Amino acid sequence: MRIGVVTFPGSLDDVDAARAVRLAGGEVVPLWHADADLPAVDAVVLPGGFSYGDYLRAGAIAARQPLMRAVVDRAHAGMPVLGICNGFQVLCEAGLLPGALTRNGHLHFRNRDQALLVERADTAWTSSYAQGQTIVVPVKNGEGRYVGSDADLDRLEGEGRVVVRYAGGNPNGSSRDIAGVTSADGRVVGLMPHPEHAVEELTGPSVDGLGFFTSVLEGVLS
Amino acid sequence: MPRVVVDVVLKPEISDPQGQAVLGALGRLGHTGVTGVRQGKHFVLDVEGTPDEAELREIAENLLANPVIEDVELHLSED
Amino acid sequence: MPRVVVDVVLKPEISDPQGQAVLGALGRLGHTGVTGVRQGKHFVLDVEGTPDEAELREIAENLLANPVIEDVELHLSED
Amino acid sequence: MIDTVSHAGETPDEEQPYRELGLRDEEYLRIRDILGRRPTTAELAMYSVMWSEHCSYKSSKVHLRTFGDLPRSEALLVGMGENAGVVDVGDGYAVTFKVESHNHPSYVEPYQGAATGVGGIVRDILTMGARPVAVMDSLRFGRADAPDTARVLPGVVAGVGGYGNCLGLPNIGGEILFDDCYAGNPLVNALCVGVMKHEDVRLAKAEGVGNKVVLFGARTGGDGIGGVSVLASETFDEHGPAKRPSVQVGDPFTEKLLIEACLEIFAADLVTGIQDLGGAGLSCATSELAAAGSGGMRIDLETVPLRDSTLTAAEILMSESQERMCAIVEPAKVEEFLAVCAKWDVLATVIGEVTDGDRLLIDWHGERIVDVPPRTVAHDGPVYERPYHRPADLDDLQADLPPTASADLRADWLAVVGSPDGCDKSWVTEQYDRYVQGNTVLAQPEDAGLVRIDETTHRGIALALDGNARFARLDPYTGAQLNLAEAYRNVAVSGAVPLAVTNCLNFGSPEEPEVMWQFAEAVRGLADGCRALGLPVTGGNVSLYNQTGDVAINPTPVIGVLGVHDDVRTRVRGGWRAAGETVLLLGETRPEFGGSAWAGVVHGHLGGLPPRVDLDAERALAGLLAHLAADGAVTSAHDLADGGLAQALTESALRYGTGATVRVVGDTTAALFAESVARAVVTTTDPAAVRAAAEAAGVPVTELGTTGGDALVVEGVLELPLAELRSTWTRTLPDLFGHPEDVVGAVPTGAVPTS
Ligand SMILES: Nc1ncnc2c1ncn2[C@@H]1O[C@H](COP(=O)(O)OP(=O)(O)O)[C@@H](O)[C@H]1O
Ligand SMILES: [Mg+2]
Repeated sequence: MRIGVVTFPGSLDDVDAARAVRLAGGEVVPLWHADADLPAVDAVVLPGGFSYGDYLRAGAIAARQPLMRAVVDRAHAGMPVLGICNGFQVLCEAGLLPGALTRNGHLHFRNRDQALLVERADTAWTSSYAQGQTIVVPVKNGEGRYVGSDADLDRLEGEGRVVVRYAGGNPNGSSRDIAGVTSADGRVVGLMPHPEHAVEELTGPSVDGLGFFTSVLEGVLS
Repeated sequence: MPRVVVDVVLKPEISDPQGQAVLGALGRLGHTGVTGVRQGKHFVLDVEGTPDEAELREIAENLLANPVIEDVELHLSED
Repeated sequence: MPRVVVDVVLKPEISDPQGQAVLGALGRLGHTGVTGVRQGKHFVLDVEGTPDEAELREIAENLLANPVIEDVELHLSED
Repeated sequence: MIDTVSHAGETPDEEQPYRELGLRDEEYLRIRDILGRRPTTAELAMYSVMWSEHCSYKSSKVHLRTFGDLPRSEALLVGMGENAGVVDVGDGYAVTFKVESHNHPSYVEPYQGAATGVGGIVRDILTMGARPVAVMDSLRFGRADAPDTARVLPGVVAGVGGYGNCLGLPNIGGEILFDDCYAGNPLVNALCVGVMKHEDVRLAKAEGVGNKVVLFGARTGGDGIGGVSVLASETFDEHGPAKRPSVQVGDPFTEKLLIEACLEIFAADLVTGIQDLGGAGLSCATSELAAAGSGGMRIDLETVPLRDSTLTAAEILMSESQERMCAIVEPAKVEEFLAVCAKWDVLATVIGEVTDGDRLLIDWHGERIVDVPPRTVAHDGPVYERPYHRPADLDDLQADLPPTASADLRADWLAVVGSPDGCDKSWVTEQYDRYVQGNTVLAQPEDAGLVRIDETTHRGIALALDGNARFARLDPYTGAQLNLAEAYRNVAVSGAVPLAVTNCLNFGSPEEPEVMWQFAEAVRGLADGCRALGLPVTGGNVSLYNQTGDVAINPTPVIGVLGVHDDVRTRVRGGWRAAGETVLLLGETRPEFGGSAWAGVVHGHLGGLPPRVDLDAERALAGLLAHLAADGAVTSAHDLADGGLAQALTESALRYGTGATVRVVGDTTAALFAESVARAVVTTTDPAAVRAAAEAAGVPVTELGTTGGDALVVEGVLELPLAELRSTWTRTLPDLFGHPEDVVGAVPTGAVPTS
């Protein structure tokens, strides 16, 4: 199973995303933002970090890089894509996911161990979980407040496209405690928290994050 | 050289914690005459040759602003 | 209600990494006619009653801007 | 008209503004002497920044030499004098670490000052050939409730976080303490640690005639010109903003690209020498590179890429624009070097070459504007034997003994743990990314940070930073040793073995003999302490002139200790996770209250003598803790320091919400609040094994009680429900600086987003 992990200038958690893929049993294919072609991969992870320094808007410049055009095309054709934190921001900016991520309500960067409620256990990236399960993974961002117009958010909720929701406190003021959303087909998922930082007992608050990576491997296999 | 100014503001329905924070600070400092604050971005572009308005509008609307949450105001001026 | 616009821009001698990043992105997207970008902040204040210009200037220069690195432009207008 | 070397030769009597640049009459005369003529404007600029206190260590040098006299440690691969020292941590790995101050800039512009402080120390570590793997920060502010603290603290914290987070460096620890003495002079000390293989160590050296000098990174602008001599070396006076020099704006994104480009360049072996540009910018980089090499160097200054085309040659030489590096590259490798830079969008320019002469020559559009022996700029700056004497008030201060008995132990307990120094620091540390890179095994609020450096062998390194200035005020010799001992103990608590020391010495004006005495005593204390513990000093930093008006800060020697952990899977954490475990106190408690948190918080008292140092006991305790960790014999460990046992029990209980019932014998005030050294609290399910090991190590053990319940109970003395304790402990900083759940009023200023 070949999982591509993209490095943009300013990507930071690309090494961690690759480690998580490996620990889940996948083969990592490093991808470079400036390449125009996407090699043969079964899925792509857009990692966390500060691509282009988060200048202008988080994810805005990265979303317009050559490789992203190929990722968008392949995603439309059904390839699973996971955007974590900055990767989520990139997916929203690239139009693959609805909504936008803005400056945290309290205006601080915040890093804490966060409880999440899994609301959709049937996407390409969450099938290893049970619906209604609570997991704990780190959250760390300065522009993680998920926003959209009320009408858009109502539609999103109506379509059941909220994948994970913050539980036990909202770390950044996101509308309706939304932590992650999916595309209509359940193949593209973006979330602000960092499952790749919860894959080893030694370095994470739990190993609850591993499920994102095993989900896609199982899905691709079946 | 022509200079183009683009102001990017949050759509009215999107909440603006930075503006709120400034408003709160103004109140605490006794500047109670200010009753609302919205914070946006201000870009000054230097443009070579005559600016092509269509291209500038495209830049403003699709790169400098995120149309999901922001509106833009384009000010073309030559000085 | 009177509305006051304050643009906060970095002093010319202060480096502007954000503007540089935007300029780089524009170049890669083929918008080579833009040769310089500076990014600042744009505040829209709602003011009750007649704005006292001195007070607004004080607000703009010392609260909205960081006088160590930024300059302000105050636009008083009524609409 | 440009002031050339030949013009300078012809106009010996031209008046030069050397005093405005911070040079004294005799220093200016020495420069004339060295050159055999008056310096050109550009040369004067170079000498003035390089001979400033910040760059030349002119007041501190004679004392710092003591560190060089310490017995040579086997672990030391590169010692003091380089950008940062390097130690061997086993398995072929080398580690480099250093602390640096950015105090004055952080007062002027808190966000950018702190941010660029982090940026600067990271470049120092990168320069050694290492991948930076973590940062730490030691911060001091004025009274927590002072209005200016509300301006400075949020900006500094956002700046440390903003820059470090954006670089992808986990922040694994530090300190935040408050005292009136820092009101006009906050301290921002940043530490960075990097890892490499032994063979990858790089030095700042210009070797090989014909090799090219490449400047890479950000363009050079007018920021920070004169910053070195004015910002870092002059005392602030009461003048307003107009007199403040311009500040540097950090661009962590560019620095991140610089890091990745450098690591790729090192891996492909494309440089023979490398130097970061920090204080004194190009003046420093060119003169230090040339001085360390065997030949000379020639630079075409007009090739330096500028952000501001109006800069003069002298200004380009002095500019402290951030995010720049300078490398020496063989001609055959230049193309590949430039290609790596291009891949990472890093601007790189050949600006000169290594020559076979022994001069540093700088040309400006074909005219020679600098012709100097590089050593005279970089190393032969003035050295002062400043007069010093014991502060006149010290006898009275030491004779002013602290109270020794508490009138209300419960109230005192809550006061100490709820004080700004004792309270929960998550308001600050939540703004720092601790997880990035995926190797953080321990971070705040643990006693030490611990980072895994090899995923296969599980080898790791531990770090702690400590700088109690109240102790140092009472006795700087002892105070420096107490800080060393505390950092050493913090590293040991995690199960790591202490290996090496760095330091950042923050003091007032060296022109005050009493301050100079404090400095000399602290250095002597630290050197003696390192000798006793068998640890080398690998490097450090000195920050002088920390005072407002003529009031100096308390002497603040911040000491960093690095330890090595053979197997991070056996690390010991703080905090009680389970009920029914035995709580043991290791070490001996004496009624020592001088400089204690209890005396300060409850009685507003600073006087008497600090706790007695016992480095033999520290060694024994550290050996025991390493042994207990390796055997998996303890379930938690926490050292005792500020706030004594009360503070340690509070933090252990609140971490996971597990209380305990304990009993103390003897004098209760001392048992709870004394700050005797060489102590730690551990929990275990096998107290007999711990007792036996402690006995063998010669460490006294006292059984305190058992974990469990939702209160901390000291039998017959007091009972503190955890809910009450938690509310007292956690609300202090949010009450002062805004509850994060609310929108807060302080908008961090600065051009760089804090996301
Ligand atoms: N307090 C100190 N203890 C030990 N070494 C020190 C101390 N202060 C400075 N040094 C050493 O002196 C050298 C010069 O320091 P500095 O000019 O700060 O280096 P850089 O410019 O690379 O930051 C370095 O090797 C540094 O480690
Ligand atoms: Mg250096």
